[in-house]
Amino acid sequence: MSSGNGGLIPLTAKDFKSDQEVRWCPGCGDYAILNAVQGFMPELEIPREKIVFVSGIGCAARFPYYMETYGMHSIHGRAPAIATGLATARRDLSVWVIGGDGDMLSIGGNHLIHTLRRNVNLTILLLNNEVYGLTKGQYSPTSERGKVTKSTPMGSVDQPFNPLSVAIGAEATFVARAIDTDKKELSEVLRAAAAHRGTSFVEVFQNCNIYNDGAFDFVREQKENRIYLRAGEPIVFGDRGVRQAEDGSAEVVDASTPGILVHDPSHVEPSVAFALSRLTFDTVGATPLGIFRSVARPAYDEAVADQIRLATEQRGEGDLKTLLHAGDTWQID
Amino acid sequence: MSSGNGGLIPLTAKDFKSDQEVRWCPGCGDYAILNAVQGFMPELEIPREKIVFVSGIGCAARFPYYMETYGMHSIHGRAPAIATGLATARRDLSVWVIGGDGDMLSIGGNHLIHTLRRNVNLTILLLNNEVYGLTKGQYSPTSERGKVTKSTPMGSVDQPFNPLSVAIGAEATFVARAIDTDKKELSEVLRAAAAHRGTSFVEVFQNCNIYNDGAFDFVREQKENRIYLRAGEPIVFGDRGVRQAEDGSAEVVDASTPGILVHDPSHVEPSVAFALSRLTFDTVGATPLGIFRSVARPAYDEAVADQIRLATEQRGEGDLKTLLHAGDTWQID
Amino acid sequence: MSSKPVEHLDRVIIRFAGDSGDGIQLTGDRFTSETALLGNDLATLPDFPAEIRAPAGSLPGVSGFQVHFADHDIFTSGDQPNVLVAMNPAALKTNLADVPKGGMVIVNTDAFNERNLQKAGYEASPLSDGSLAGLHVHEVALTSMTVTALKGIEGITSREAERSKNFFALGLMLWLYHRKTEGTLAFIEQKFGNTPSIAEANTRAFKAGYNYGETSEDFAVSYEIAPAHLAPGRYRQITGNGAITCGLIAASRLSGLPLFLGAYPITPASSILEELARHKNFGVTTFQAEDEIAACGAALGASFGGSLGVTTSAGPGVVLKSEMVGLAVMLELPLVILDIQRAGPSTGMPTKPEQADLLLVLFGRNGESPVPVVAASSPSQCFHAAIEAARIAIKYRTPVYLLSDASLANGSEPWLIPDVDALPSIASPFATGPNDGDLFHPYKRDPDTLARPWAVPGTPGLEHRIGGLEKEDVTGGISYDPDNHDAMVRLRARKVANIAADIPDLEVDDPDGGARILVLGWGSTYGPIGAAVRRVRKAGHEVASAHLHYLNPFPRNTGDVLRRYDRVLVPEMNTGQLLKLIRAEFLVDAVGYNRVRGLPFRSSELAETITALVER
Amino acid sequence: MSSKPVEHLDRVIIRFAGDSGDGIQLTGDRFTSETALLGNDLATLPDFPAEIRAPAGSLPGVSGFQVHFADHDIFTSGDQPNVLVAMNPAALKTNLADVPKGGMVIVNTDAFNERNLQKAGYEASPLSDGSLAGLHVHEVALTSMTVTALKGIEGITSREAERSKNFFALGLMLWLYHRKTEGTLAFIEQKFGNTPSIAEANTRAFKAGYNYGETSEDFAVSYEIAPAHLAPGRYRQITGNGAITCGLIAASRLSGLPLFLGAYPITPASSILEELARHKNFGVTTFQAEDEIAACGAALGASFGGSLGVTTSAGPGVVLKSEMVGLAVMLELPLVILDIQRAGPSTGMPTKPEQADLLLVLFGRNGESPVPVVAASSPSQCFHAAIEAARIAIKYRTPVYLLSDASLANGSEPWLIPDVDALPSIASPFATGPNDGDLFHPYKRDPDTLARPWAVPGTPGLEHRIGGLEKEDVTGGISYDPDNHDAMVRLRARKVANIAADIPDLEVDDPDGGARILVLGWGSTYGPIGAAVRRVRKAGHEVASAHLHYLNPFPRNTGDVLRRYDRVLVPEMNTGQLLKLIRAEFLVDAVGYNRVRGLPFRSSELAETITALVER
Ligand SMILES: Cc1ncc(C[n+]2csc(CCOP(=O)(O)OP(=O)(O)O)c2C)c(N)n1
Ligand SMILES: Cc1ncc(C[n+]2csc(CCOP(=O)(O)OP(=O)(O)O)c2C)c(N)n1
Ligand code: SF4
Ligand code: SF4
Ligand SMILES: [Mg+2]
Ligand SMILES: [Mg+2]
Repeated sequence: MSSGNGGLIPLTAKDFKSDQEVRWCPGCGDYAILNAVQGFMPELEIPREKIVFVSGIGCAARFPYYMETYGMHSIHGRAPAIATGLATARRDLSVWVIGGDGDMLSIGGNHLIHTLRRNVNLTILLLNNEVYGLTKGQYSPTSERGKVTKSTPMGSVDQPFNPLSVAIGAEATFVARAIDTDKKELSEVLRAAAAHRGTSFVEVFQNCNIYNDGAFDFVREQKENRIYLRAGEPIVFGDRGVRQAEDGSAEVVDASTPGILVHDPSHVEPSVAFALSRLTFDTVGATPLGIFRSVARPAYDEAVADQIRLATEQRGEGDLKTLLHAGDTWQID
Repeated sequence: MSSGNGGLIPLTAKDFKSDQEVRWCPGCGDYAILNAVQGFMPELEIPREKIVFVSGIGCAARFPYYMETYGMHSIHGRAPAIATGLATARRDLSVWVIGGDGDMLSIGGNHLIHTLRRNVNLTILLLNNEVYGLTKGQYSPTSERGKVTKSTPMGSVDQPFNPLSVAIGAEATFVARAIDTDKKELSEVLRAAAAHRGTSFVEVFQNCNIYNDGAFDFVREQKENRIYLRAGEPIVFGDRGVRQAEDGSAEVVDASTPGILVHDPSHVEPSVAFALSRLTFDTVGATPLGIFRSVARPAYDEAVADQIRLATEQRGEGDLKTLLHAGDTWQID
Repeated sequence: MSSKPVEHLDRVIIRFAGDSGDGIQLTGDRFTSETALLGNDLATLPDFPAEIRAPAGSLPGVSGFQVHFADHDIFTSGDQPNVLVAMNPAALKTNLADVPKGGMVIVNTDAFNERNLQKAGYEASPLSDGSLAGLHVHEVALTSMTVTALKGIEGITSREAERSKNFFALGLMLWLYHRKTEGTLAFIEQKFGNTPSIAEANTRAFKAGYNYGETSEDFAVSYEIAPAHLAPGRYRQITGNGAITCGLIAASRLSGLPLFLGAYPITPASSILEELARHKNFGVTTFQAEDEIAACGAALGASFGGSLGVTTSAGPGVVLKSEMVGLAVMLELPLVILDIQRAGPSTGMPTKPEQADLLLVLFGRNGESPVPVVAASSPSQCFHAAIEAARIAIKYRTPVYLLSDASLANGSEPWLIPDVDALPSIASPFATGPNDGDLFHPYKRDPDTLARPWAVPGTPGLEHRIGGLEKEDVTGGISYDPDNHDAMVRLRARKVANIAADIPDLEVDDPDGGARILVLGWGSTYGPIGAAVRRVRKAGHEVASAHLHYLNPFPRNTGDVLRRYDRVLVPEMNTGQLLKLIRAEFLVDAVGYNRVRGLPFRSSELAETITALVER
Repeated sequence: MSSKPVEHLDRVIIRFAGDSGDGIQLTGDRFTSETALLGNDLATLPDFPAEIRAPAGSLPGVSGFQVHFADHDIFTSGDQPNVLVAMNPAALKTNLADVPKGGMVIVNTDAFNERNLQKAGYEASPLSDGSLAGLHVHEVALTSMTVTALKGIEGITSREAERSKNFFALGLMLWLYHRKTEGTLAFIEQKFGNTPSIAEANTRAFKAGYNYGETSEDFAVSYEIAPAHLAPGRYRQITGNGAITCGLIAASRLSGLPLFLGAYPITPASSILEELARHKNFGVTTFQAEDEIAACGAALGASFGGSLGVTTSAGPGVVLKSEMVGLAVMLELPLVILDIQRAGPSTGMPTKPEQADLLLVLFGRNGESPVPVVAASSPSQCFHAAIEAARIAIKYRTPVYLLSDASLANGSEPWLIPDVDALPSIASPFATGPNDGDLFHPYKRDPDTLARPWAVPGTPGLEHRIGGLEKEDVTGGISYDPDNHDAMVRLRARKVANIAADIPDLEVDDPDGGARILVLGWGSTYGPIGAAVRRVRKAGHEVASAHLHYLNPFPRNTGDVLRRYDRVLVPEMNTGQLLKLIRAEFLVDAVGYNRVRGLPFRSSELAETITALVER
């Protein structure tokens, strides 16, 4: 157990490695993500003791053990709820939630969407491998239709969630996507997510080489299918570009077509961000990466603190004796 | 207890009234909805015994007691899950789920979104009164920001859900909205919802005259703010109309402006429907009513039944003896 | 004050009953306040209808409020009302059976019209068909007299005028029992001051009712009940949920930990959330969550961060929290879980009290998952129970269940307001540095309490990770070692068991020391048991009683106490949950008295059972 | 077959251990199959690492498989292995302590390189530092001999060649214990036929291993274990979860109700979902839900529609289902809830067995919420336990918990396949018409079973509404009537209690009838208790044993049985849950034998405890 540093000496990635042996399968995409996160942490310039990682259960959810910060490996699906309490009660902390697609979109889907609409000051990393890793390979709510897994020997029959569409539909203020092995972009997304006041939601495509190998090869390996979103720049990739179609959807066209969208993540109205979220392997074989949406809205914890402050200003700091004596009282001698 | 009719004699609204005394507060919007539903039921031409209403807990959730069909008043938030099992196991039934905004978007939010993505053959009526009625007036996940209620004496501080945006973000195939007292439109929506194969999601603005009176007056009373959506027709209301803005959002403009949207609920790509869902009191002071989205996608129950059929075709109807004797066996004499 | 003859009584039980729209709760509350001010001991029990607003005049729409007051200390809101005030036929119908022969019934004759009689299911009017034989019936035209009294007030419709009839009834009842009126007049001014016409209407109706008592020949005598000899001090009325609210805020102050409440509304727990939300100036955070799991999770998250995390619910919601409480057991963090019990199973009868969640809170989690349990015994005692639950949670770093129920939650009684300075302080020693040379071991325990160090985020150098997997002793690392698991299971159990040394012994009330029978209770049966025992003793029998405020662990002397008696009777509003526990633990052949009626016990019935045992 | 001397043994316990990537489970499975075919009685216990793929060569990455086989009927997979096959240093390190003095250890010397030794935390090689003194050590260069044997197979890299080493080990072990090879050769063909090079590699490695035994001087003797005298009939090997799968499908067939499984994956229950999903041609619907609440809710919804609704989980997920099970209690519909117990509390040790959810399933719901509980006692007995749980659920219209645990779930044993025609039929009498003249009352009960009529949607004329609010007796309408509630609470309890008349009496195994001590077990301790009792008897003592398959209600003669003995010992893998129940119910001063180590009991230890009691 190394000691905190009170933020005085610049930290390095190594300072964020805990003494726990990392126990993911060799080749698992989680390693790269851990690496990127540990590498990014020093940039925060927040002392380690002020950082907390909260997770549920799953392979991804082992993450906190490997971070030399405060951490809680809680129960399946409930990390956003626990983190909401922590971040609301302790506004001085940097609170990170991390988990898999099963953890956060299956059992934990409700806590996720409510956290997003509340806009509690948290950063949520959803490590999406489109499968249940820890329980050894059942399909997940993000598995594509027809997926053959241990629990769906004849193929799954349900439509998967698109995590970003769910988030945008749930009033998220910050929505982004990155790829496990794309350290540069992932770090940039982490940077913006950490800087955002409110709930930042980041989907990371994470390869599970044991139970769902190659799920993201269409962008992870075929880099030409990566549509990097850059604020203020036209959305182009290679010789293709994204245009707002007449029906309000986003479509992929030749980059030279007029009317290519100029990306504006700060646009308050969420419809473009939503349309962009629909560009996926299924629809266009390519998919946007980076920050889809980043808009300002008061954070829940802030508003809660404001009310406490206001109440105290208006009524004075609560006095226990006065409280107990409130209302009609009478004396018996 | 009146007897079923096997679908032979045409039914009337009266046939759908159970012998239970209706126990909502006088003036509650639920009465009008009950009335509309009972009035619509005969049109289904389905015998009463084939109809099931499933609900959770709340004022709205008392609905099944008043319907002379099969019914289950279950537990808070879980009706979509229970109905999923019932509708999947019993494809011959017409299954209806009914509940309030607390029931289905607060505690039951996860079941709702998963039901929508699965597209189980159900009709879900969300009676949204933007408050918790049964527990006597706390704010709900659809209450507007700043709402003063018993549990938020200084006003609520969280962003509400837009139920239709949530549904569209969750891959819903049928999404509609109606107003409790607008019997004609409500009946039309019910008609289309019942006809849709898969999960139909209908939000009904319901006035709770005790705890949140007038919440929908801007369209319930001010009829000029009703934007009726009609397939194949331009979206106009009075002298105003809805246009697709450059940023992909929907905007309200003068009806004579060129480029007024022609409504197409069957459009598979959900971005327009999403943009339309953003038109609300907050954004434009008016709101669309009717069917936002209605697209075909295989229903979950259908696909499940297909797999059972296929497995049986391929391997023959399961034989218990063969099952027990599967794998290596040996004889001991 | 009155010119009529005065009778002296030692105690009276009045039940106000009417339509939910009739303002019955307000009437009852005001009567109670005036009664409290006179120094009577008292206890109340409101009885809400399950529906928000059942149809006016219907049986399910009847709302009731019972108040019991006396010149001596009393235990309960009373079994049967001496006086029933029935504002309409439905109120008469649902309550009449409870009025004993010779009781008084005051009816609002104006409400006994065809329509209302029909709604209440009366074929003929009970006022004329002999149904009320043997009762002292006062027929009062409450509505019309109110309307008459209000004539001429500007801006008041006759419908509005009718609404003031509860103040007429209140005035009449205050006259009848020699209560004062100033408090109520001030109350009307304060509450309705914004709409002067309404204030005026209520004031006039109130005075008219009072004067009607004085002038009407129908009321020949009035009654006086002398003040009770209560302990000296300043009193207020308080409900159980009100007392819990105060207790939680007090615990927060006493420990210096900010209070964080995570809650999801549910009857009969909601008012704790609602009440705490009004006290933000105490640094209280109230979080209305999306469900009970999140409510509990957020409270636990806040505890991890150094708050006093509390979560409130009733049975169906408490069940949902179980997995999270299991995590808290593993994390060994403070957490207070309030279960305001109501009648089950499942949704059951949401507004009615029951004591059937005891085994749930003890055993409702997977694995060996010991959690201390504290139970409140009366509305005002909820204050101390809440402080005690918080104290144990903080000191031992453990979740603690606090059990109350619907009857305590809404019932009220006078409360001798405690001296703030005399409340115990609660030490909340956060870990501030390493506990093994340079190292910090998050599961290295305090040798006395067995509590692990509570190192909150923000403390430099104590960064650590905790979770729901089994932990290695001392270090808290993940461990699958078989012997470590066995040891940790026992350690967690011992930590909770050891709390027995830190709670008071079970007190036995056995005035003459010769009883052979012990009545052992817990929770809200405190009142009915106390009243029943008093009755039995009055009849000349000896009987002992004891009341458990700690259900896990039991006080250290519990076994000794139980074994001292020939027979132990355990009255519970369940089918025998504490009974099962004490039989298993102490192998005493105790017997149960079990009524699962969604109502507090009738002490008369209980007294009969005790008497039968004593006389055997 | 072999030219070497042959020794005859009555039983052997072999443990295969290696890295998770070493194919240990497959090796163990194959060895077990060949052993079963020879007619030995056997029992197995796999021991998976908690991680999916912990780093190769690491301690947490060790996977184990123990098989116990004998010429007589046996109860358990054995306490301590006579033979340990260790594929690498980590496997040796984690398992060595379990091998008794004089035991045999076969090590793969190729794996004992610097790197692997270091990963296992060995400072010096245990092969040379005396650590293995007192053991019969066979050092075998498994990897390199395999690679050599595979030389020349086209398309096989040397890494791939190394992977076949488990087949080398298997061949060697089959030779050593005189097992046949045909089955395995066929298995390789079937499993790897698609990739001929791999099939060829495994076949060659397998044969090489077998031949190595025959030729190597290191193995001087081989062993024979005669077939056991088992009941005649056709056998197969089956795991507990496999047997549950078969039992559920059988119950569906026997009752004519379609099977609907609602499940959410969780260790160690997932394989039931996975297995049932492969049997859709039995009309089985498997629904992988978003969480356990939905899984249970969907099953209940399906039951409402006339299916046999089943839901499976382990502790943390079972807890989440509790509120829904409470609803099922109120609705009185059939529902089977499977709890494959694992070590808790909270996430605990997910792959390890425990018996600590008994009180959870009995009491984990709000209100008085009685639910029958059935517990399986051995892997193959899971078949009948599943049918029995379904039978009770269907006949009495009630949720029923079925308890198994991680050791039963994955453990396997030979199963005398029952005659399908001899299985009991399960009547599932749907209501078809009114039950009171023209009226249909959904809560009018069968006077014998107290079950209410099960009227499924689609039945004309029986339309009705049910829910979680308290019901009026007979009609099922909502009722807040106090006496009705009390009556219904008792009715529901009586319905469950009455099932005692419909289950077999508790059987006592007391061969000479003179025992003074009774050992009472439940669940997976059946095997260890049986083995321990046999040991004690072999040593000349008398001891009786009995095993509860029904935990609620208890068999009718339970009290009589318990009272017949001077002393009752209750061994449990918890801190005394059944113990608490029988003490409370029967007031017997029973004592517990409690080990909460996440492992099946060692029968030797248990035998010592029994002996101490007997000799006292
Ligand atoms: C209440 C509960 N239900 C189920 C489980 C079993 N479980 C653990 S992790 C997991 C899903 C893992 O998938 P995901 O969240 O996608 O994480 P991954 O392992 O793929 O990173 C499940 C079903 C559990 N631990 N607790
Ligand atoms: C598990 C559980 N938690 C909480 C409750 C209490 N409860 C009942 S209904 C309800 C919310 C009602 O609001 P809504 O669903 O909007 O329905 P409405 O009454 O407004 O129609 C709540 C919180 C409950 N019955 N069960
Ligand atoms: S199972 Fe998949 S997600 Fe889990 S550690 Fe292995 S590779 Fe990674
Ligand atoms: S409280 Fe509101 S929603 Fe409930 S019945 Fe009354 S008016 Fe309707
Ligand atoms: Mg995953
Ligand atoms: Mg509502």
